[in-house]
Amino acid sequence: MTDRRRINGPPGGTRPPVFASSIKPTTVAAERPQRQRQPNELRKIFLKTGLIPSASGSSYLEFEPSASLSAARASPQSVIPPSSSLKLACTVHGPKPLARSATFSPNLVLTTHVKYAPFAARQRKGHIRDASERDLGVHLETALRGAIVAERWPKSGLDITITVLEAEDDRWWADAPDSHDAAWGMMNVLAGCITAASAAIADARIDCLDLVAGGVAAVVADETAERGVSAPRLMLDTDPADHRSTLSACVVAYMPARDEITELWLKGDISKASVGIDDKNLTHEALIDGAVDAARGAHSVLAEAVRESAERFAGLSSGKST
Amino acid sequence: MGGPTASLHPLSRADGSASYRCPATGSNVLGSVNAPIELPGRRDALKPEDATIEVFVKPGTAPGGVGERHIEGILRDALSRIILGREKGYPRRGVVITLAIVGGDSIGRGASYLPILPALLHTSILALLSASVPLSMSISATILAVDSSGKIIREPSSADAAATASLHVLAFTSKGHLLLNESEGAFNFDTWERVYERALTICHGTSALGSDGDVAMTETVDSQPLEGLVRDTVEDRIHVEYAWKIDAA
Amino acid sequence: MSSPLILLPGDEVPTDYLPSNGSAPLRLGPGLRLLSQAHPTPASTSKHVLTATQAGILSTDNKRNAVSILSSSNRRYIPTPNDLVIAQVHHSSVDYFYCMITPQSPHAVLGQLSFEGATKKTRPMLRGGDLVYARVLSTGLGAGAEVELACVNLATGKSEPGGLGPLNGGMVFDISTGMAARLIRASSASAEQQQVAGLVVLDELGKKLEKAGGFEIAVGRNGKVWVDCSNSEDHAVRTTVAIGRCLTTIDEHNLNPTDQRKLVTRVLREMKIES
Amino acid sequence: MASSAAVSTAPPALSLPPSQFARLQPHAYLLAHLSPPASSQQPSIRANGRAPSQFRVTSTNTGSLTHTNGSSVVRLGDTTAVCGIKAEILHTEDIASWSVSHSSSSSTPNKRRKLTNPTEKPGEDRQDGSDEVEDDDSYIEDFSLLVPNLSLSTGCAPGFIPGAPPSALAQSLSHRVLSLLHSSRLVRSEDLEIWYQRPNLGPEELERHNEDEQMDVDVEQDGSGSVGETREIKAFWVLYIDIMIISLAGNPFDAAWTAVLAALRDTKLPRAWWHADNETVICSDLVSEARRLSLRGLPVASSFRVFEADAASGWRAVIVPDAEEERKIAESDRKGIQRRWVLADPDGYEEGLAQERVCLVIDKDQRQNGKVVIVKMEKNGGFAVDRKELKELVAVSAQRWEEINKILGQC
Repeated sequence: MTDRRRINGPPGGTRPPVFASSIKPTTVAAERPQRQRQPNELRKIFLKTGLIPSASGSSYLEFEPSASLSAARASPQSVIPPSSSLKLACTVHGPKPLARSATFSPNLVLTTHVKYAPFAARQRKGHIRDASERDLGVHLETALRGAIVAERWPKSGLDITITVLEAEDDRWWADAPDSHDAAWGMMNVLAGCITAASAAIADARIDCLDLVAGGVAAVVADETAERGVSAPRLMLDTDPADHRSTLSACVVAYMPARDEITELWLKGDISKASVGIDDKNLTHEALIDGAVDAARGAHSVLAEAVRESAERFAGLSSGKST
Repeated sequence: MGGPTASLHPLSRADGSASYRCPATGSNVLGSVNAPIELPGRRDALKPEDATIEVFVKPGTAPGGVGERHIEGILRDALSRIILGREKGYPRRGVVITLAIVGGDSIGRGASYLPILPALLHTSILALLSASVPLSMSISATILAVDSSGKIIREPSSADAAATASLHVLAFTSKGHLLLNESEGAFNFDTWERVYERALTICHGTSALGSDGDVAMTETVDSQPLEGLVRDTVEDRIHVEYAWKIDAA
Repeated sequence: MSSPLILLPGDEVPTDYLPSNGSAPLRLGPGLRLLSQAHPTPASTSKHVLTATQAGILSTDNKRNAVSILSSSNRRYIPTPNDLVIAQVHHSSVDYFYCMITPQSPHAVLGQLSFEGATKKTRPMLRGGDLVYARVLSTGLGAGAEVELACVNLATGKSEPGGLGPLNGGMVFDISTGMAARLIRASSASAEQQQVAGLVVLDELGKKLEKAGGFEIAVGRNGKVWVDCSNSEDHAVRTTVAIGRCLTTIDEHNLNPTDQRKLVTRVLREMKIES
Repeated sequence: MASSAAVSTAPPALSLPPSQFARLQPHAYLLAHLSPPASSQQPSIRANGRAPSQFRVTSTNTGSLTHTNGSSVVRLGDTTAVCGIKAEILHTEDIASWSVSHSSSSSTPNKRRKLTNPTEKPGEDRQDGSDEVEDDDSYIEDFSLLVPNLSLSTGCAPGFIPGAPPSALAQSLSHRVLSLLHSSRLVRSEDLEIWYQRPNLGPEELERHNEDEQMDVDVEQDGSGSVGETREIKAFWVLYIDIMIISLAGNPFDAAWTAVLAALRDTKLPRAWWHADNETVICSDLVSEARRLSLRGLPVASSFRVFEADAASGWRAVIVPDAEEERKIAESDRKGIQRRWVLADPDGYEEGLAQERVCLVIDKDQRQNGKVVIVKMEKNGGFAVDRKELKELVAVSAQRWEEINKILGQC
């Protein structure tokens, strides 16, 4: 299993470090991070365009670190981070002529590519895209295809590449990885990818119907001091590490001006949850609405970043003409 | 310990080929050159006014890896400077150089490629000459090691190379330019200048730059300059091929 | 200038080796280029120098005032206009025969009507495997360009020089391209030129086989030589093979004229061909 | 290409906007900047506004990636490299070649080694056991303990297809980083060793001993003789060093190497010990117990390209002056027109125009008053840079070392 185009590690393979505290979780003050935000309060998003001059368009997106993470940063106790925050870079190359061998296309051909850096997650990622990364690419492509005016660029291609430098956790690290538990962190990554790609496409001056933004909402159950597991609740922009269990989550790609959803991805089962409790509002519709609300929030950041990009472009072209 | 030996045109199917072995460093390289040839499928990448030079290095035992890609880049950069790719028949076509490391120690992961670099350079230049690819000049190269006491060792064996403070590969053109230098290990500039002087003597003998006079003493140590080896190899081959003409004249 | 001068790329051609033919312009052959002084310094005497770009023997021709480098004789053939080649028909289309000049190069095209006196009705019906003696008309430009052959001088409508066209019977032998060039020079008459090429084998064979009916020979620059002795009746095949053996042996061992004569005598004796 | 014709007419009366001119006639454009007409009194300046030996503004930021043991972001002008280091554990039982001789009590494997200390006499090192331990890094090379990989498939520049296997450039850069890590011996083998003390000592003592062993690297391990019988290496740390070039605008190597350097300086390894009952290595998650790597020196890379005025040299057949004449011409250049410029830290535009490259990696020996030590010197692809020029470049690189030292010191 050696890759001749890369530098390989020891042939016998290596093992990720095992921490004493993960064997006996009681020893260190290993407490589950707690969500400090209101259920409908979103994390701040840092989004900037045009940082990569060699690309036609680019953006960099970073989620605000959770309270627990910033506390851990300020006064480090444990080498194990309590949670992580999404960081990714997106570049857009094109529109450019299609490859010689490609078949004719009357529309702009969109290619999306999402790759985690090997150091992006708690477990080292491989160099070759795995199924989940491919999956993200497909979801992202659907989300964007609905927003781009593709017939404006016949016989052309547009490459969108996203490098995830730091991904969200799927659950709290000390929780036993439950085989039935889904990769919840991926949903947040997808929301981030959609928002970042949208900014980069606008930065590349590709015609779009609207700025499409990504948002996540989830139904989560938390541990409370009094009654063990609390009743499931709907929350926006969840960090999976904050919660005891995530029952269901939804990510949407949403265009506010047209009130359209270009991509919807819903995972998990809330039928049990809604049966168990009185709250009849805990339906899939409510979940989707929550995700749309989260996307609206992201959209405001996105619009600001795109405005900045447009101003820079206008400044540039006026400078050129003088 | 004999000096390096070389032969021209050991392969009959290639346009040009050469083999080179240096007993001191234990390197043994067989190279072939095909030029000018069409490079189909790369039409977009071809330069309209120049030849495209491609170098492939095949290690003897292990499969190739990132180290080979690196050394191929070094060889291509050096050789493209002396190949006249704009001569008639060469633009838009390829000069393909394939070098097989036949003997000697295999180079491990991330290990230095310097010990075999002079042999690769010599094999390439001889194979290019044998293929009659137009060149602006010829080159010769050598490897020197400096041990911890500052002593310069010529063409160290792989065991010696591993135990030295620094390793230097220098390649000179037949007009005395420093075409390539690859040095690694810890050293200072004065040491390198001494290495440079010695390498120049090894490649060109004292006649090339004998203005100082003090280099004469090294003459006895480094018997035949390497440039002479390249020249002799080519001349021998031509003498054989044109025996009818030379005998007649 | 008795000993031949061997040059390597970058070596300057000494001025005393150049043909001194007064006013006529010097012709540069392959392997040489003229360099001009980019940065004139007072020290340098001449503004121009001739340097070699290939390794080989410096060859000068006083009569034509030409100078060139003879490099390695065993090169792959690269088609150049006006070369005579022996090509093998591979397949044909309505307008063209597709011919093989060397196994590794793409097919060359030969027009169905590029034969002496060929019309739609009288054109030769060549099939795959047939041989033609043809001239390279053009090589085209750029990658993927086709080499075009012709068996007729398009201006005159004749097969010039003589012998162009389909080769029937006989046998083809592979020789080096350098040998092919020498054979062409040697076979184009004049004893003096044979001296230049250092080949006496054809002369020798011609003398010895005259009685047996002589032989026909065609040399292609692509390293092929076609030999036919259909006049020598029952000895035809044996004689053809003998000639081929002589040529390939001389090529392989780079024999000098004396050895060539010895070889011819020996081969003919071994093959029991009367002389 | 009528670039030679454009040279003479380049500076005055442009009908094209500069950005167009830069694209159509890149060579003439850069040349016009570098050799302004003598009458204009302008200094020779590159198209990007830098002086020939000026590097781009460099900034670094470390420790911002959560899931790494050490990380850095280096911006070299518009070139951005992100480096993340993840440490994993290699058990000696997983090493096929970990033979009996290794696992025996001897802590000084009888292996080949390099000498770096130039004052050390050859042969002397064989007797001096303590020095040997400090100097032996063969484990790192033999067991592949450092695994650097550089990726350009991040959309960093057009032409690199995302998802494609590493290009020849990426492979070559990965190899250069690895070979420089090996030849500069930046990382100490002993920092990566995880020892096991057989429990004839009390567990507290074991703890303490381990601490001593790992925290104080400069302490001579004289004790290895007496307690050596019971100590053995059970595992190694393997550092996966991944460099993502996020934005490429020339000079990827300097950016990548600086990122590796900064990330290694940021790297903290948790305290690790062999848990005999579980037969595995256990790490402590306390930050207070984690330790940084003690790196050997600070090798700083500086890359250069040589831009030649005569782009037509490939076309026009001119006499290439031999080395001796070259020097004379260079002398006369001082008075007259300059023919070539050595450009420090080339951007992508300049890299496309200059074939000859030089890369110097130098360090300053703090023990010897900051004496310059060259760790790597590469020069290839041209005739312009010879002895004299290299000497000047070493001086430029020494200045660059000070800059980088300051920048890395700040983060």
